[in-house]
Formats: sequence, C-alpha cells, structure tokens
Amino acid sequence: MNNDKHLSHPDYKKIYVRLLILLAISIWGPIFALQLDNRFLLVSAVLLTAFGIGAIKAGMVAAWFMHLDIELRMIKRLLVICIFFLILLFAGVAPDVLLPEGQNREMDPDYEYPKIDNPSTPEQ
Amino acid sequence: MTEATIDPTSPKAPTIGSRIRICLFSTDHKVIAFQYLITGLLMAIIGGYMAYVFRMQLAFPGEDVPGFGWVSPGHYNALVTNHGTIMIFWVAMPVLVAAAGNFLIPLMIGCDDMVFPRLNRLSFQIFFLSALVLIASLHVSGGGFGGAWTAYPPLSSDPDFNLTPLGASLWLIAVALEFVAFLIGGINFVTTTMNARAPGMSLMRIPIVVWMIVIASILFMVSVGPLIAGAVMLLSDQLAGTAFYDPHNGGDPLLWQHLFWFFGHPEVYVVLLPAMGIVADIIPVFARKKFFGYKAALYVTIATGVLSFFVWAHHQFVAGIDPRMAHLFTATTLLISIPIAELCFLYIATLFGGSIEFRTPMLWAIAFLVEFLLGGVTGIYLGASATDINFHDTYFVVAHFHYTFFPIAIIGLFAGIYHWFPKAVGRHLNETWGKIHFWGTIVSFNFVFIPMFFLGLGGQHRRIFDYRHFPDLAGEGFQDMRVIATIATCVLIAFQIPFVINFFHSIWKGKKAEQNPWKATTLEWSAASPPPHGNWKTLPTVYRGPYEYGSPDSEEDYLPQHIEPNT
Amino acid sequence: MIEQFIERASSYAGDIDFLFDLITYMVGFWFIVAEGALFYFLFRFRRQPGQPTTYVDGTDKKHKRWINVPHFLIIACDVVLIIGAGNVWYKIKQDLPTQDATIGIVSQQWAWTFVHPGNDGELHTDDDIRLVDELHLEVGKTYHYELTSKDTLHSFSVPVFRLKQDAVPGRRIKGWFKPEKEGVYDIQCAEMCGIGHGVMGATLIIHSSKEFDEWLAQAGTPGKNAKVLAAANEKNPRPKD
Amino acid sequence: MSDTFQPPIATSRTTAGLPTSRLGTWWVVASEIVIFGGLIVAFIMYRMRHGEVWAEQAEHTKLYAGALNTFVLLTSSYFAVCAHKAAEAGDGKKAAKLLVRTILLGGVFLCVKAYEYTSEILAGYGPLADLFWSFYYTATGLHGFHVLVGMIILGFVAKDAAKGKNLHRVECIGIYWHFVDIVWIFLFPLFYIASGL
Ligand code: HEA
Ligand code: HEA
Ligand code: CUA
Ligand SMILES: [Cu+2]
Repeated sequence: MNNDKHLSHPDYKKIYVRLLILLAISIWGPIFALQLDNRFLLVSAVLLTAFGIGAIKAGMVAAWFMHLDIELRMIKRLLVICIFFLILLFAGVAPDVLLPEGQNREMDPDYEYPKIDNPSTPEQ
Repeated sequence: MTEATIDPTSPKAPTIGSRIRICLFSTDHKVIAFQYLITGLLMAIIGGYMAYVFRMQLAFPGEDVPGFGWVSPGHYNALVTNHGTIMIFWVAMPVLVAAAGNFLIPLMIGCDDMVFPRLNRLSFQIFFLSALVLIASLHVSGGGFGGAWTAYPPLSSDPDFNLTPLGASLWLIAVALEFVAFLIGGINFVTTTMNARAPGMSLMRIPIVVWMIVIASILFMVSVGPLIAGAVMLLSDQLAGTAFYDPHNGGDPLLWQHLFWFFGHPEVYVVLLPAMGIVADIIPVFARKKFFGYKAALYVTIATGVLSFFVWAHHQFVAGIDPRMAHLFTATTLLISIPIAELCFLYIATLFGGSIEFRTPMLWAIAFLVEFLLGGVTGIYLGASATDINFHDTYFVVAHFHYTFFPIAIIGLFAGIYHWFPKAVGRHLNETWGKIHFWGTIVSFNFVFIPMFFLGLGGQHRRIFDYRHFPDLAGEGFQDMRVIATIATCVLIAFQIPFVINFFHSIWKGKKAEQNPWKATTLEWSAASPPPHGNWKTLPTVYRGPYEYGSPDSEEDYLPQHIEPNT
Repeated sequence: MIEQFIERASSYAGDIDFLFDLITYMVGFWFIVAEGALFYFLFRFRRQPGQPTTYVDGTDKKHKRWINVPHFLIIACDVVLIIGAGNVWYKIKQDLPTQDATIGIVSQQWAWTFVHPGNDGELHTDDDIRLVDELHLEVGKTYHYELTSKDTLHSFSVPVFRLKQDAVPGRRIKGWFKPEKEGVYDIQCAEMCGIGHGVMGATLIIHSSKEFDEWLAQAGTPGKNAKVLAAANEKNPRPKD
Repeated sequence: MSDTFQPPIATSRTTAGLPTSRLGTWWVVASEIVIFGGLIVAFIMYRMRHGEVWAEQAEHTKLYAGALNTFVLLTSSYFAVCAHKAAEAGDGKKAAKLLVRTILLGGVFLCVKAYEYTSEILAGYGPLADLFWSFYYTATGLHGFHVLVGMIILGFVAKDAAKGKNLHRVECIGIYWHFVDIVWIFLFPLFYIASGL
C-alpha cells in the first residue's frame, strides 16, 4: 500500500534533543520557582513549567513520533473527542468531589481527613 | 449449531473433532456470533430464573420458593443484583451488540470477515471467562454480591459492610473482564465498518443497524474508560484496603457514583441503539417501504449518542450532589427525548403508504415500538428533578427501565432472531409457534410491569425483600398487584418454552429457507443461506442505498443493493 | 394522580403531585398521538390485494413537515417541564425556609436515629433527645434536618412527604420539610445498604401541637429519656476508624 | 490453528484511507486515553481537594528517579521511531535491532520503578500509607503494566521484523509505545514535579 509510505521522515534526532532540553526545563523550572515569595507567581510558574512543558512534550511526541501531524483528520478528531469527554467528566464531578462543601452540604466532623504523622524515619 | 458455518461444498465432512475445533477456535464471524448468542441466551435463562425466585418471594414472602427454597435477605439481594448485572452485561450486551454486530456487520457491508478475526475470538473467550467468573461468584462462601448492580461504595468496597468479601470481588472482576471483552470487540466493529466496506458501499448506503451498532460501540468505548479506572480503584479498596472511596481517609463515595453513571447512562443507549437498528432494518422489509428519512435517522442517532454523555447525574439527583447541578442535568435529560422521539416518529412514518405483512419478525418489531414508547415517556417523570425526588429508587423506576430494557433486550432480540434465523441457519422457524410465543410474551410482559408503576406511585421502594415490614405497603391492594406481577412472570417464562423448542427443532428440522426468503434488499441476503466461511464466492459490489422498496426502477417491489443497474 | 395512591402530608407534596400531572398531560398527549398513528398505519396499510406500496423516502418537504413540526412542539413541552421541575426542585432542595426546629437524622446499618434538640433548642448538646426508628413531629411546624450516615449510603425517604435524600458518610446534608397532616406513616431506607436494607424502616408520627407537647414532656423527662438514650447509644456506636 | 491462519480479504481493505492495523491501533490508543484519563481526572480532583496534606506527601516521591525514567522513556521512543523509519525503508534487520534497544530501555524503566517502589515502601510510604500513595501506586502500576505489555509485543514484532515479516507492525507498536510514553509525560509532573503546591 503506498499509503504506508507517504511519510516524509523529519529529523528525529533533532526532535529528540529538543525533548531532552524541555525535560530539563520542566525539572529545574519548579525547583527554581519554589524559591519565589509570591504565591501566585509560584503556582503559575510551577504549573507552567511542569504541566505546560509536559503538554508541549506530549504534543511533540504525538505530532512527530506518532505522526499525528500527517494523520487523517478523523483520527485527530477522535482523540480530541476523547479528551473533551474527560474534561466534561471533570466539570460534572468537580462540584461534588473537588468542592464537597456548600449548597446545604458540609463535611461531617466525624470524618475529618486524618493528619498523618510522616514516617520520614522508618520505624522498625 | 455448527452446520450453520461449515461450507456445504467443502469436501471434508464434519467430524466430531472438527466440530469441537470450530466451536472453540473458529475465527469465522458467524460462529463467534452464534457463540455470543447462545451464551447470552443461556445467561438469560439464569437471569430469568433469578427474576422468578425473587418475584415469588415478593408475592409470597417467607414461603419456600419451588426450585430454590427459602429466600434469606442476603439471597434476595444477591439475586436482584446479579439479575440486573446478568441481564445487562451478559444478555443485552452480548446478544445485541456482539452477536448482532458480529453476524451482521461483515455480511451487510460486504466483506468476508471481521478485519481482526483473532482479536474477535479473543474477545469472545474473555467474555466467556467473565461469565464463568460471575457464575462462580454466586457460589463462593459468603454468597454472591448483594450491593445492587450499581455497586455503590462504601457498601461494595468494605467487606465489613457487605459481608460478601469474595462474592463482591469476583463480581467486580467479572464485570471488568466483560468490559475488556467488549472494548476489544467494539474496536473490531468500528475498524471493520470504517475500513472494509465493499466497493460502492458509501457511508450513506450502510444499513442503519450497522450504523447503530458502530455508534453504540463508540459510545461504549468512550464512556467505559473512566469506569475501568474506577473499577481498579474499587477492587483495590476491596482487596488491599485502600481508601479511594472511603470518607474516613480522604476518599469520596460520590466519585464512584459519578464514574459509574458517566458510563451507565451511555450504556443504556449502547443497548438501545442496536435494538433500534434491528427494528429499523425489519420494518422496511415487511412494510415494503423505503426507510423514511435515512439521513435524519442517522443524525438523530448521533445526537442521541452525544447528548447521552451530558445526562448522567439524573441518576443521582438525591444522592447528595450539588443541588444546582440538578437543573443542568434535568435540562439535558429532557432534551434527549427529542432525538429519540424523532427516531420513533421516523419508524412510524416508514409504515405510511406501505403494504404491511405481519410475519413474526414484524410483529416483534412493532411490539418493540409500542412498548418502548411507554418506557421512554415514563423516563420523563424521572428526568424532571422534582418528581424524581419522589420516584427515585421506587418501583416506578423499576417499571420504567423494564419497559425500556425488556423491549430492547428481549423483544429486540427476538425480532432479530426471527428475522435472520433463515439466513444464519438456512432453515425457517415455525411461524405458528412463533406467533404463540409472541402473543404469550407480550401480553404477560405487560401484566408483569404495569402493576409496578402503580406500586411505585404507592411509594414502594426497590430492593426490599419483604414489604410486610412497612405497614403502608403491606395492604391487600398492593399485595394483590405483587401477586399479579409474579403470576405473569411465571406465565412469561413458561411462554419461552415454545421458543426454545422451536429454535432447536428448526435448526435441524425446519423448513429449508431459500437465499432471500423475505425479499429484502440488504447485502446479507445475497449470500447463500447459511453463508459459508468467507460469505461470498466473489465479494459483492454495491450500487444503491439499503432500502429500495417499491422503487420505480424495478418491476418487482424491491431492488437489492448488489444488483447492477441495467443502464 | 399520586394522591390517589398515597396521602400528601407535607407542604410541598402538592407541588410534586402537580408537576406529575403536568408531565402526564404532556407526555400522555404525545404517547397517545404516537401510538395512535402507529396503530392507524398498521391497520390502514396492512397488506391488501390491489393496494401496492408507495415510494416515499422522507426527503420531500411535504413529508418532512410531519417530523419537523412535532420536533419543535416537543422542544416547547420540554422547556415547560424544565422550568416547572426547576421551580419545584429549587423550593424543596435549595431554598431553606426559616425553621422552627432542627432534627438530626443519623443512619447506620440498619437503624435510624432521630435527634431532637431538647430544651436548649440546639443540636449536638447534652440534652439532645435521641430516638431510634421513631420520628415525632408537630404538624404545621417547619423543620430542618441534618442527615448523616455512620457507615454506608442510606436514603431517608418519606413517601407521604414526597421527600427523599441520600445519606452519605462523610457529609452532613441539610434540607427541610413541613408536615401538614396528622397520622402515622412509613419512613423507608431507599438506598441499598446491605442485608438489612429491607427492614430498615422507621415510623413517622405527626402529632397535633397538644399531643406533641405531651410527647415531648414525657420523652424529655430524665428517667424516661435516659432509657431511650441508652438504647440509642447502644445501637449507635461511634464510627469505626 | 494459527499456522494455517489466513487473514481475510477484509483486513487488506482501506476504505477509510489508512491501513487497518494502524486504524485499529488508534482506536486502542483512544480507549486507553479514557482509561488513564479517568484515573488522572480522579487524582487531580482529590489532589486539589486535599491540597496541603497531599503536597506534603508529594515531597517524598523521588524526583531524580522520575526524571531518569522520563529520560529513559523518551530515548526508547526515539529508538522506536527510528525503527519505524528503518522498517519503512524495508530494512527489517535494522528495525529489529532498534526495537531491541527500545525493549531494553523499557526494562531499565521497570528496574528504576522497582527500585523506587522498594525504597518508598521501606521508608514507610506503602500503598496504604495514605490515599495519595494509593493513587501513586495505582497510576504508576497501571502504567508499568502497559510498559510490560508493550515490551512483550515489541518482542514479537522485533522477531518478525528480523525476518523481514509484518514490517507494518513496527509502526503500530511504535504508536502504542509513544502513547505509553505520553502517559508518563503527564504522570511525571502530577506525582513528582508539582509537589510544592
Ligand atoms: C435501555 C434502557 C433505557 C433507556 C432507553 C432509558 C431512557 C431514558 N431514561 Fe432511563 N433508566 C434505565 C434504562 C433506560 N432508560 C435504567 C436501567 C435505569 C435505572 C438504573 C438503576 O438505578 O438501577 C434508568 C433510570 C432512569 C432515571 C433515574 C431514576 C432514578 O433512579 O431516580 C432517569 C432520570 O432521569 C431516567 C430517565 C430516562 C430518560 C429521560 C430516557 C429517555 O431516553 C427516554 C426518551 C424517550 C421518550 C421520551 C419517548 C418518545 C418520545 C415521545 C413519545 C415524545 C413525547 C415526549 C415529551 C413531550 C418529552 N432513567
Ligand atoms: C435487560 C435487562 C433486564 C431484563 C430483560 C429483566 C427482566 C425481568 N426483570 Fe429485571 N432488572 C434489571 C434488568 C432486567 N430485568 C435490572 C438492571 C434490575 C436492577 C437490579 C438492581 O436493583 O440492582 C432489575 C430488577 C428487577 C426487579 C426489582 C427487584 C427489586 O428491586 O427488589 C424486578 C422485580 O420484579 C425485576 C423483574 C424482572 C422480571 C420479572 C423480568 C422478566 O422479564 C424475566 C423473564 C425472563 C426471560 C424473558 C428469559 C427468557 C429466556 C430466554 C429468552 C432464553 C431462551 C433460551 C435459549 C434459546 C437457549 N427485575
Ligand atoms: Cu439503609 Cu437501605
Ligand atoms: Cu440514565
């Protein structure tokens, strides 16, 4: 099938090196960010470096390693639809699981989340 | 059953050994369809038997049930739970999605088999294994799982609460295996339909039933994922003692409910659509009419599929969810009545101007419409959040979903069997016995479930083994209705005996069927009856849409898809 | 229509019954139209000699109308029902009118404990009156409830009130009701909660004000109350951890 | 049976415009997306709900091990895609060699994971220590299971490819392997990096 062979292969080595650079940023970014005093800046810096760059990396792998860039539109749509329904799930569940308080409901004090004593030194 | 699949022209006569091999290892889509069908019917007998036992207990509480014995509360819960699970996951799913899909898709789109025949076989093997695990779960110590088919934690996650440590885990493992089996099967259906269509079989020439099975498979695939993850979490709560759903340690029981119903509601359309499709394919044949609004039917089906993801929390209105969300889910739930109503109207409109012949498949198809409409409209009472406060978990709900499920899983199944039996086996079912079976089933079915609407109005709740504990419900009038429903259940089950006899008798001794006994237009009727392995000697080409009845282009009143136009 | 099967005993039962009737008229109409058309066609177009089939595929404007018009009419029906349901829902589940008293409801496998605030009028204090499987209310008073569970899910269901609310462990869920009719009724558990689910009922007793005061006086006397309390506490151990 | 197995004509049709095996792989990937997605959605919700308690727990995951594993998987993906290129050029031998490297890196990944698990458990953070850790073990365990399955299938594909058979499968298993890689790319920040929040 010539369908199999219509790929023009990009330079995988270059992509691989870029991925590694991004990986380094996503590891070091949050570590530096944690030194910030401003809580808002901190949170957004961590989210951006950790998840934003994660998303870019994932996109790069998907586009060039999985060849989504030249895949049929239908396949891309399929994947987007799956992710859309996951977001829908999140939106529908969050009011109950993420924010269980309010709207005539409150947490039962008998069930408070236990503060765990951290076993940072293993007890034997 | 295996004759159905052995090429009659094959030089080798079937020996016992080759038959067993075919039964166990065949990759032929028709054999696998038969395996699904038979397994599904056997499970239907088990599920029906369970219904019989707990209905007897409800009508005659505390007395020994013939064929079972004394029903303890634990028995009762396990029976109801497994009745629901079996009927949905081991009857409706295999017969409507898997058996119909396996048999019809390759034949109707004109190819010789599924694109992944060995995956197909694997799917059945996993499914069969899951059925065995489920049956095993009923016989372990502690008894079968009794926490309802929805398996809400913490009851289902903590053996201290449900008292069935083994039963609950095995039940869950069985359900998860079943999901995996249908995921694999569904991928096969979708890829086959997308990629292996005969030349000329454009998207708008695919028979509606194939469309509906494919859409159902996609719905299943997209909705079941989070529940598989949820099942892994529930299993680890049960076996390892983690706290995913345990409020004592930061978990939340509501999470499972959401994951379950995010799957559960699309799931009811997963079984609805194939049944709707079967009916859509039968009505034009016996009304000799082109399907009314093929494209419209396709679009409203897709609309139903998409909308079905937006309604799930209507099962949880009073479950402690954010009350503001109820408004959203009420709106989406009521809106879903529009595409389904339209679909029903299209079916009815197809009858207009036809020349309707009442053969058994047609009778079942019409009965499907007649009964499903009642099930559908009673869903509106439940979808309106305020009335659901009253009706949630009453017998009104039970009656609602049996008026949808029974038409789908039983009536739709019979419509399909009576219609395609001549093709699959090469012999006819007996028409008279078919009609006896039909009337007996339909009439008694209504007597089983109509009283349940009234019981629900009276405030009777579900999953309660003995109503004598509730003075408001113990009264004469209500008890009489329970007895009526129970007697009708027994009659209903008794009327399946003619079918079983008819079915097995006709497989070997029935009247021989020619290639196209119903004078239908879709591709499967152009293959031999029964179709050999590979279906056609030369694969067909398609020239027109699937429902050309009464077409002005032909002298006869039908024009099959594969006939070359003579111009 | 529901009231013919079961009494109305709360202030909002009538709203739900009204909504029920409204839905019945609307979907009943469409149900009859659909079934009517179906049976008429079946009869009219049954196979008869000399009546051939026709070639209609539903793409003609003239024919499409028969689907499109109902389509919009059903949307209209839906909108009416959404608004109606939303209003009643808001009244019952979202809006809490000021209360005369608050009742604590504790569910567990397989019993109900009802906690009256006692003399100080507040829950969670020492003089709370706890009763097992018996709920005494005064007619015409507005009550709030606080619903909790000690183990699994349960559901506090009072059919005569048309009220139902699941109890979720880890949550305290609030709501209200106002009894409007004296009598003795069932309370049921409506959520599967294990083998005792089928016997997890309780009795609802709605008193006139005079009777209620009498009941309260004897339930509140230390001697009597102590017994009730002991029984309640025994049936009602602290949640396990 | 399987020796005499002949794929049906249906399998070689491409009505939708792409080979059936690749189409099937994409559907597998789609259904895996929702499975992992469901787990991740649940985790994110709990993580935000129990912000501080869980942030404290997340400090105890081993960032360097996670980073090493990300690196390992990215590299293995790189080899997988090179194998695809080789297979498409018809060089089955080279493809097989590259696939073997992918498998080996998968093995390294699992070894690092095993080391992590043991040291976490020894430090007192077993699956039952806290709900955070239950999620940690479930998500990474499910992912590790996929890595293992991927390695096994890669083995079969490499065996065939070395003989020049079924070269189209190299691309399919590659797509699956990249998907597993992408899942890890998301698990890594979720469990390891974003610990300070
Ligand atoms: C295949 C099965 C199936 C189907 C098709 C449906 C279809 C529908 N269901 Fe049902 N349902 C179940 C199976 C099914 N259901 C099951 C199993 C349960 C219980 C689970 C459990 O708890 O164990 C359940 C429970 C259930 C509930 C929860 C009840 C509760 O527990 O409190 C609700 C609430 O909204 C609901 C609503 C609906 C609606 C609105 C539809 C709609 O799709 C119906 C649409 C169809 C029509 C409306 C008819 C045709 C239209 C007309 C004739 C036009 C006129 C209409 C209007 C003017 C609106 N269903
Ligand atoms: C597809 C779904 C389906 C079907 C068909 C049925 C069929 C029946 N159901 Fe079921 N039911 C459920 C799904 C279904 N049910 C679910 C999901 C629940 C909820 C469970 C829960 O609460 O957790 C439930 C609960 C439920 C209850 C509520 C119990 C309770 O809450 O206490 C009751 C009560 O009467 C009941 C009765 C019946 C009866 C009498 C039938 C009869 O129609 C059965 C008649 C039997 C048959 C029709 C079988 C016929 C056999 C064949 C066709 C085989 C032929 C064989 C060969 C050829 C080999 N069911
Ligand atoms: Cu408590 Cu059911
Ligand atoms: Cu639903």
